[in-house]
Amino acid sequence: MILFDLGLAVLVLGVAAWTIAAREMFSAVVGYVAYGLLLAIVWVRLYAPDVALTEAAIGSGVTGVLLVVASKRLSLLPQADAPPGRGLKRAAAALSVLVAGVLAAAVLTLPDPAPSLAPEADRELAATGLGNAVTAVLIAYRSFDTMLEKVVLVLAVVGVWSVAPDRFWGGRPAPLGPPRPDAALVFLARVLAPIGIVIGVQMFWVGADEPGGAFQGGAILAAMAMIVMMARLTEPPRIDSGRLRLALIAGPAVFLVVGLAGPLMAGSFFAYPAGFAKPLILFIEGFMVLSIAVTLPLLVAGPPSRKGEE
Amino acid sequence: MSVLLGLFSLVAIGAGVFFFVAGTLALLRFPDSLSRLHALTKADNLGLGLVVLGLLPRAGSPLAALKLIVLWAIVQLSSATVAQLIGGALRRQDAAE
Amino acid sequence: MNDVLLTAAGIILMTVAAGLVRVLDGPREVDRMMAVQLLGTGGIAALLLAASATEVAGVENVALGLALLSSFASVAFVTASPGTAKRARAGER
Amino acid sequence: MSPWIIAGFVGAGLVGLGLYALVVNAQPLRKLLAFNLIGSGVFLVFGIVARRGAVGPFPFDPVPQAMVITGIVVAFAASALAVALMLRFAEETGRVTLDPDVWTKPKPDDGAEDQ
Repeated sequence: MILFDLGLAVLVLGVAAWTIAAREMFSAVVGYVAYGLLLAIVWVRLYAPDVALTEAAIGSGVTGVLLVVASKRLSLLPQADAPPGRGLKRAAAALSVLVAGVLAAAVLTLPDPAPSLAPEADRELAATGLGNAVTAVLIAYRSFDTMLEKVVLVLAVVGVWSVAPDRFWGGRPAPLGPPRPDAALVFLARVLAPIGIVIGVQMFWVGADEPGGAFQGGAILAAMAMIVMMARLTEPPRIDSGRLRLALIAGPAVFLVVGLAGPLMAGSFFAYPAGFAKPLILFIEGFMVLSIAVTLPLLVAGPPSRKGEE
Repeated sequence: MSVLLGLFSLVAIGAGVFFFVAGTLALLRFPDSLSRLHALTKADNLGLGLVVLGLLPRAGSPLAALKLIVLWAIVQLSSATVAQLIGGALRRQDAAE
Repeated sequence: MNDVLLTAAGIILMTVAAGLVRVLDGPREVDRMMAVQLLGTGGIAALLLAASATEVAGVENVALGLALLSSFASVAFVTASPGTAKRARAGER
Repeated sequence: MSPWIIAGFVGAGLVGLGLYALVVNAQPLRKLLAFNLIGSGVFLVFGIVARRGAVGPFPFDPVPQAMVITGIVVAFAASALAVALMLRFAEETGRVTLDPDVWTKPKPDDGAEDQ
């Protein structure tokens, strides 16, 4: 067991070192994708399957697509990097060793017994009707936090869009795939997407009781939307589409409305009425899944880069 | 019966491990990209397939077993397609050179 | 039996990780991509074995998620290979 | 040595590696990778806090885990914004670097400009 963990630790650190030492940008990016996969296994070893699933779907899968595409586009331009000076390297190394050392010391001197909110989380779990404590924390105990995080996602989309040149405002992002995609890719998208949609919805649904939830299910749905776009079966939508914008804000908006109704229904902001918590939580999560599934592909597709008249 | 099933699991998983080892060795040792691709798909399909086969008797319920099979089928689908795509990309690159 | 499963998981993971030397070596970008593809499949196998051997609930779900997404980086690599990216950029202007 | 201590050291090491790369690399995409390494190192350290907080029925404390999940999603959103910015920057300038020396020197005629 301990050998497995040690081996995994060496692997993760080794791949991380490779991503920063690689000479070419592309191999650094490939190293980062491998790193994300390994990290998901580390999370499983830390008894965090929910985090592992998020890391596998977003940290490795969706981020991998984003980075591979970006590195491919950037590699078309001339690289003009002067190698860093020796002084800078030494100073940076000293700083890094210092920070890592302090962190490692902090890890060794964590308070014992460890502070924990697990008993509190467990005490009210029955009242929420959920079986997965992580979902309960996300949507019930710390719901305000999660709602704001959804707002951050919308802001990120606005930020990405605002990078567009004025003349393309309201148009479509660049296509994710080649003009004439390989027939095998089209086949993969046609077969994998329906299966993935079922699995994504299932992961959201079982997230109430088992590892899974709105983030993980939404990320898998988003990935399916991306593969369909990579196969050019559909195009990234025009960013001025009303339906698109509605889907983008549906998650945080529904969350906020339910939260604001809290004082009327249950006596406090973001409180759920007793006995009615679980259906309400699933209702909110449903819209969150929709928003996440729309947001992530838009973030990967980037700013609009063509008018896209139809 | 359970002893037999246990033995079956061991043999299948052992064979799966063998294919992963063989696939990795081939990835490291084979001389050119296309033959490495060929070896990789063996590890992808047979290695994982045999591991799944070995785990089937240990699955708690028929549904859990079905989940394992679906998982394997998904990997089959995507790894076979990716092999095809990578092969195509290799050929285009070679033609361009 | 559980120890055997975990050992098998460890062997598979370490083996496919050794394949990552191809990420270091290349020589072609395709070879790097293949090493990551192998790591993905090996990671799934290791997770399934570990899930069967330990009591962490829901690891099969993680493996299922990995199975759906493990090929994405490779697909992105093929669809964004230089020729197509150039054309896409040309289309932007 | 328990597994969580190893994971904690990995987290600390990742923060160190990422910090070094963030300072030394001038290329924006490399800086982004480095920044994500730091982020995941911090998440790991927080993850061992969750693991150590195993009390009662759970083998973990769900509160830090939930925060790490939101953290991963926000980190992705930030990465996507950074990628959009750097692609646009590269498109405008025809260069991919944040090295100040390159920008103060006269521009070499590298034929990358097409506007």
